[in-house]
Amino acid sequence: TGPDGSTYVHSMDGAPDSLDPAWASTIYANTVVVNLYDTLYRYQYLARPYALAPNLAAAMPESSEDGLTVTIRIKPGVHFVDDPAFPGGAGREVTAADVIYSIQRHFDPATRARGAWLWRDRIVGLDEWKDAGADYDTDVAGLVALDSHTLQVHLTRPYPQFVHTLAQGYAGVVPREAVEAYGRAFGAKAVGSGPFRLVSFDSARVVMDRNPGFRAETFDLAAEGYDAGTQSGLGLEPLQGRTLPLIDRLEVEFIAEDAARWNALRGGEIDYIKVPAAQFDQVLATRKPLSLVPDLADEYAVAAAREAGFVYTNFDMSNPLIGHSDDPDRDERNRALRCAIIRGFDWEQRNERFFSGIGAVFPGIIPPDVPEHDPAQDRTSVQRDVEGARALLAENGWTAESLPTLTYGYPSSVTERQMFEQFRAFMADIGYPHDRIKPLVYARFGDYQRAYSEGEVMLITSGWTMDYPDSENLVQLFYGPHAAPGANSASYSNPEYDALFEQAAPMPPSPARTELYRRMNQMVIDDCATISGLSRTLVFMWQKDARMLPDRSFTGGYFLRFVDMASADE
Amino acid sequence: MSTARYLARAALQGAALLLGVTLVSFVLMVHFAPDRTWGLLGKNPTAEQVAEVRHELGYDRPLASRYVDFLGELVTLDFGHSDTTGERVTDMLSRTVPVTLALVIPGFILGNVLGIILGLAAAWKRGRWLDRWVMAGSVAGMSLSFLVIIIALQILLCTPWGLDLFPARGWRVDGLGSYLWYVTVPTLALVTVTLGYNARFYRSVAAEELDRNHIRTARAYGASPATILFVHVLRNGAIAILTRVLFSIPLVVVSGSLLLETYFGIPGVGRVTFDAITSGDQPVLKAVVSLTAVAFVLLQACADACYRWADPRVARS
Amino acid sequence: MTDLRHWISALGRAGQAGLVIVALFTLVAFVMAVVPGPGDATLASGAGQWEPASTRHWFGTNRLGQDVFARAMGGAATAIKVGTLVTALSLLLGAAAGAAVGWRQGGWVDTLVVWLMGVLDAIPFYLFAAALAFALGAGTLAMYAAMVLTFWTATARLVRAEVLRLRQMDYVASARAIGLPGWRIAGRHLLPNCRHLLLVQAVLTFVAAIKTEVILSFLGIGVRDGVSWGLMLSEATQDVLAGHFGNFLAASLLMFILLLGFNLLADALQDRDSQARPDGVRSP
Amino acid sequence: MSTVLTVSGLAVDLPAGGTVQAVLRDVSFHLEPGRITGLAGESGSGKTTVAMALMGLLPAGAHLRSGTATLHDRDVDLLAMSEPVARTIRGRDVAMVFQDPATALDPVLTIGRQMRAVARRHGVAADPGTAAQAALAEQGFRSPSDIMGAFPHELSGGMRQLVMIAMAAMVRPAVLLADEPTTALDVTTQARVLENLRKLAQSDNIAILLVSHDLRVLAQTADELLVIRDGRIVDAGPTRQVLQSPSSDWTRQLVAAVPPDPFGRGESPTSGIPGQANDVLLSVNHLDIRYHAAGIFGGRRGPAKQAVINVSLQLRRGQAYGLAGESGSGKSSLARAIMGLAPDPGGEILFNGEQLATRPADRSPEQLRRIQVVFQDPDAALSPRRSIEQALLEPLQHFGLGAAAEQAHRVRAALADVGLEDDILPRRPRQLSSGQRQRVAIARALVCEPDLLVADEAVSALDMTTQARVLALLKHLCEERGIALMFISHDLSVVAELADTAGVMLNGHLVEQAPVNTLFTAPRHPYTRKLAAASPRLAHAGPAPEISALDGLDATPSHGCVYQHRCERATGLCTESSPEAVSGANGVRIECHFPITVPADEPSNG
Ligand SMILES: Nc1ncnc2c1ncn2[C@@H]1O[C@H](COP(=O)(O)OP(=O)(O)OP(=O)(O)O)[C@@H](O)[C@H]1O
Ligand SMILES: Nc1ncnc2c1ncn2[C@@H]1O[C@H](COP(=O)(O)OP(=O)(O)OP(=O)(O)O)[C@@H](O)[C@H]1O
Ligand SMILES: [Mg+2]
Ligand SMILES: [Mg+2]
Repeated sequence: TGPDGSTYVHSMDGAPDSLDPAWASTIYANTVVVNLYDTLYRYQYLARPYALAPNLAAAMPESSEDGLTVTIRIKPGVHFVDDPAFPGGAGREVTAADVIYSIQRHFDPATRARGAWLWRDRIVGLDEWKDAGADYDTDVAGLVALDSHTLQVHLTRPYPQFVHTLAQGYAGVVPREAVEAYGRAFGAKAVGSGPFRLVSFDSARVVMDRNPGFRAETFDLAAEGYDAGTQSGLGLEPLQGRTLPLIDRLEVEFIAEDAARWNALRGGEIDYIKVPAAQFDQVLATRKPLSLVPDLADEYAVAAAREAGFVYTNFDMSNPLIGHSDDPDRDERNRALRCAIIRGFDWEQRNERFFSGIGAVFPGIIPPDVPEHDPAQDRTSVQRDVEGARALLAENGWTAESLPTLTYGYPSSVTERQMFEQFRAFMADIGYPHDRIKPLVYARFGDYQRAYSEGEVMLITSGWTMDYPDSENLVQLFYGPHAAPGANSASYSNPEYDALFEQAAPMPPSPARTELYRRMNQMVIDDCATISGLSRTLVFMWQKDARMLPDRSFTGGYFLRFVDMASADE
Repeated sequence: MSTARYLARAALQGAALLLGVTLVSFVLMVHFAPDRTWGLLGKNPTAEQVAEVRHELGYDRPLASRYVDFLGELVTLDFGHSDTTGERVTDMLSRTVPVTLALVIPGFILGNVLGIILGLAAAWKRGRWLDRWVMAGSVAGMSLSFLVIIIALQILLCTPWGLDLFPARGWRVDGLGSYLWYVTVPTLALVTVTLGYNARFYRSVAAEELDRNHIRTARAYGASPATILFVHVLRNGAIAILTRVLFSIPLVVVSGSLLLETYFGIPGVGRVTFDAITSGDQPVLKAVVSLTAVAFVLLQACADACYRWADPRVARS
Repeated sequence: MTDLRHWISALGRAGQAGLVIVALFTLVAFVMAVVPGPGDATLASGAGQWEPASTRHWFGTNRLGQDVFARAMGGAATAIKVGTLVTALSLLLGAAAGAAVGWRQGGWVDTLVVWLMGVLDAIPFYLFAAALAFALGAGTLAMYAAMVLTFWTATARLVRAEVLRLRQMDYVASARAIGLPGWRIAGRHLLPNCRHLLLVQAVLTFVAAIKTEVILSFLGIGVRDGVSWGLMLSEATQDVLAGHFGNFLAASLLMFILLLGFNLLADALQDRDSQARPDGVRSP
Repeated sequence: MSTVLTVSGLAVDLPAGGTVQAVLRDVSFHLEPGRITGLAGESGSGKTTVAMALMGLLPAGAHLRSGTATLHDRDVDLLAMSEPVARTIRGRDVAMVFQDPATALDPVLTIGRQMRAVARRHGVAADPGTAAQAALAEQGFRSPSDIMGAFPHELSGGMRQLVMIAMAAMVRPAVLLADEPTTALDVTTQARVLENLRKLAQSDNIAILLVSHDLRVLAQTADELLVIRDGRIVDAGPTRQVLQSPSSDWTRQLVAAVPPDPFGRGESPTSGIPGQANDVLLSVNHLDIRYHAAGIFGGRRGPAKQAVINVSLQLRRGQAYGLAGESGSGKSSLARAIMGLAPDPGGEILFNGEQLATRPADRSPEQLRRIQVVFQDPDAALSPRRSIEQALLEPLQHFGLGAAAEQAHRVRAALADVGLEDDILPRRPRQLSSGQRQRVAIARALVCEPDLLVADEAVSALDMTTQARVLALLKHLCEERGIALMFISHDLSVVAELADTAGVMLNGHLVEQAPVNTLFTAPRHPYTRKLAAASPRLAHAGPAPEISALDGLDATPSHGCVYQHRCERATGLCTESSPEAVSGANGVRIECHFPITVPADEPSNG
């Protein structure tokens, strides 16, 4: 426990680079940033499937009939934390202008912000504002402060996911004074209006204290989507009505190594971990329902959640050796080669050896737990068929001599390397010579991105974490214009697919849209553009003293204000 | 050599070294460094955005002009802000360097002091059982990889598989107690990995000194073992000892602490630098590189001064 | 032959043990390199995951079902290969440079090379290696380059000092006095008389190379495709958490034995050397 | 007279490569107060071992087989003391002075600190500092406090040896063991040290064991003489008696090996092969050699040390030129310049009338072949990793002299010339004795059939008997082959033995040069005269020679005559200007403002 009051020590397997919301591109940054800064919206703590809730905004947005104008009202009386950057040092009130400024920042090259893709081409006048020199003193036509607490946004076309973008760390509201006062060092400070304020931050941990000036908000189980049926065991009921945040001090330890993280939990240095997959056998007594081995059960609580995303390996479709080819014959042979590789891939074994068998293997790119997932889909693309693969190769004239040498890229890590070795072993089974599959290892994800964007890598191992709970975020992964360096790392290009995407994107969720998405999914499968996929099951474990429902996806940072430490009462 | 001449010479050599180190490191760590552009871009970037970021990072400028700028930064000691975190590089270093120092100093000192004690004792008892045990132990110690030592110590001392006495990782120091709590296992690791080498080195220094004629003179005039070891041997071996101690400082502090920091999750300068290399964080790299070069040059000057103190033959010639 | 036997017997028991260890490992490395083998240690063997130690799998299997002992032996082969290459290259470079600059002491070549050695020594090693890993791309070239470029300086300094000493020797002066060219003197009189130093240095460089390979591989900037003790240890950091010690034990045990062999050998060589030094003869 | 120390039946084994060697077998003798007992013997005969056994400081692995050494005052057996007792005896009752003054003192501590430590340890005086100063003053230091503050490297070898003696004398031990205390010193200093030892014995009634391989030193200093061979005392008795009528063959051989006394001998039978003036083979003109300290980048830029200053000399065919002078006087530098091994010498060197390039690489192979060198240290003369045959063939192959068979023949012939058998050809230098090695080095020079042989201290490292043999060989070559010989030695009597013309160097200056018999019978430079007086000789037992002043830490003047500080004849002129070299007939050359005029100056041999 902390010096004065209750402390909860969270852990993550990576560290944020910066606490500037404009840089919050990683799950690690996001988790921290939303506790230091306010976003207009957030996700409800307990609702599954995930549902939005107003945060800094007073209510859900009002959309115009055509979906092009969105009006949002901000809670009055919310203040930034005190900071020398403000005249007099006292934090001033948060206004609509701050929200506008915070979005504008993403379009200012000097910020090097990473969130512009959320709003590019979407908000009237924003791109023009940037082209004109990103002068904060000129207005953006599509971002209007109707009054100090009312914001109106004009969209260029309907954007049903817009509210979701306002629940991202990127959309954290920052005060211009502090940004300008601290300049580049702003990322190491934090001057926000979130539930916590920054005490210290380095590559090992961030320490935050309760923000004493946090707007008065209380824990309302119903508003957070509490489901007594599944969630009564969490012991959250007594927390009803308590003021947020519930703890006085929040610490987040960044521990990259699984072993160290586990040791730290067992040593009582941290209160929570995401259990490493290698550990499942030691930790879990049963998988369904989830329970801990008796030794641990006294001390720890456990919960599982499917990740909002999946892992897959793309083929570089722009590479004529294995992807699209102008020569129709070669194009067909390449497709056969890709399909053979996919058939040779043993998802079963991958799941068992790396995900303890509790990951969900599914065909294509729409994982289970997403409403558009089709449980009835044909599963041949994720079932191993070594004979079929060999036959396919033989039929298409692929011999050990003619098979191309594949480069397989991955960012440096033990698990990735083992997965590579496993992959190469799978391929050996279908007759792919060992020395025709070469690993290319990259120390950083950014470097890896560069490499596959430049076509160095033919097999691109990836994972996708959804930015918001809407399948549009999934199908865009194979949309032609998003080709590498964009999210379409396969550089998949299919005009038919692109047309369907453009048709479906502006549609609000509906059975019609679901149908379109499923068709797109099947196209990716039929073209053998990717070896996909598996949705990991995450297992969380925490000290029983902490009463909470942890999450790593959409409420990954937001839930921390609801965490309660029993020891605070003792 | 006159003092002025000596100083001029030291300064010139220092400057030449500094220039060399910065140039080599600049070419290697900056010119060939990983391209940061992609790490700085959000999802689905446009070509224009890519160009923008590259310009922001200065990648579109010629190498020579970037090197000259770097030298300017070195002279003013202003390295700007980290490309990754935006933190001021100077702040970053003043945050991490003390941690690294606090981490390695106990092990470094202990490793050397124990090494000297064991080395002197072994040399004094040359060929006897104590010597044989020390030598056998040091051969075994030298055959252990730092990595193995760290992992083994962590299993033994910090996990439920072993004694589970110390924290497995972290660095939350707010007083002597917590400092000892966190520093013990890294210190043990550092001592284990250096002791073999140190004991052997100091033994050979002491053995060589003990063979010198003036030791025979001292014994012929009734000097006690303590006098011989601590007055004659140590004073005469001082240059060898100082050289080793001084020149292992940069290695231990930057290279040696890297594994410890990685493994024990300690926010020190070794890890920060390694990360800066892998991510191509040039401002940080430039600062670390120039600081180590400056430190190296200072150490060399310091070593020279120590030689002058330790050996009157150098001092008065 | 009798020379060799004499040489070996002069090593003493510990030194001979070291020699046997080193020879055995070298044999393994050689066999693994030429025999198309009992199976590639990077491929899964079809065995189950995490099998415990058994007569079939001496150290059990790993997460992928690969035989841990086979991988440890593969790691030995890698270590020997890396050690051999690095030692050969850095010794060659160091001896040549050291002899050249020692011979031309005070000249601009000497100044330049000594400066270069200072520069290389002043850059922290792992940072240098990491930087090279980027400069030279994803292969193992960077690892070799990093080691050779930094290891040669030690040899060069040693040889330079020895050459400076030897240069004062009368037989070198005599050779100069009959007009023997510098390279001939180096080849005939200087380097052969540095042989004992070079031998010891070779063994020590070997040890350093193996240790460094392991750490670089562990850090992800060494061996990336293949088997290495460093990779095994990096796996082990995850494994031990789940109570699987096979990787850790196999890699660290084999590495310890090999390094011990080298260190014993180095020790014996150094000992022998200090006795057999030609100038060890006492003169009035 | 009473006895302070009685040694009887001392026998010591030392390990020798796996086996043990009986180094001392049944050594017995006794020491008396106030008397100096000399211990003579060849290298390796066990002299040092005797002394170390008495100190209880035998090397590790030594085995004391038998013997007692009773120190009568304290009634202890020096060979059977416990370590704590030994520490109270060592340096208190039994003190020692070692051979090499350069290394016997701790280099990083001041003299004062080392002496005070000894005084304090043994409770010599209430105030250790005063005691130390007094002891230094006793040894003739005029400014003991300066010496106290100095580090050993700031003193000359002789001064250091006197410091060692002062340290020993300070504690007034019963027994003083002096192990070759003057071997590393030049003759003038040697005389001083011996004189001080003698005084010490007399004034403080100390029993001294003086170890030396040089019979002349002992003849001059010791009252009693012991001769040791292979760890056995083969002769013992009063010095004069042992030398004049040795009872063992061995002692007789030793005495015979002592070179004849060159001084005051009148005519020299060896000298006087006057070559023709046009027969000059080597001509050194105004040679200057400087060594530069390292410059800013390690280059040659620092202040220079002048090792040879304006030296001129000539050497004819068949002539032997002897160059003498104390350590550091520049003899080797001169030799190296002739060989082309000195850095950038000034002046010129003519060989056969042609100017010699300053570097071997720029000389013609013919020139290189015709000038050969033999260096001082036989251990360092041959590359340890190459066989004798390879060493001998190297110059032949390099110069391309003859076909393989011819070369093999030449090698054998050269070996025969130096009196060695063919069977050593496959051996390595380590497998030869020092004398053999030196002969190989000479053979190596001879295979090329040189016209000029430069022998730089070629016999200094050899013991007397071996030295005598090598000298005879050189003399033979010179006389029979007509080779011109440049012979360098710090030992005047060796020079006298071999040379026709001799030169004396001091601090880089060739202060005097003359035909050998002139030089030794009638030295004209005050320095030469001092050398002559200080040289030890077998027959000499007269009064101690006058000795040089030792005060002042820097004995080399920055300008004026190099000898001014040590010269009784020095005047203001000597401090102001260096004397010009004055050449006379017969190769006589002298650098002195006030040379000694000898009545019977001319002409001794024409
Ligand atoms: N530490 C030692 N270990 C083994 N043998 C030794 C040792 N010191 C001397 N010896 C041997 O003992 C013998 C006698 O040596 P000692 O030094 O007493 O002779 P010395 O008469 O003093 O000779 P020198 O005139 O060369 O000093 C020699 O054969 C020598 O090789
Ligand atoms: N390589 C060198 N560098 C610097 N100084 C040198 C060098 N060689 C000799 N000297 C100095 O030059 C002077 C003359 O040295 P040299 O070797 O010629 O004397 P030497 O008469 O042969 O003496 P010794 O009898 O000791 O051999 C000495 O003061 C010596 O210190
Ligand atoms: Mg001796
Ligand atoms: Mg000399």
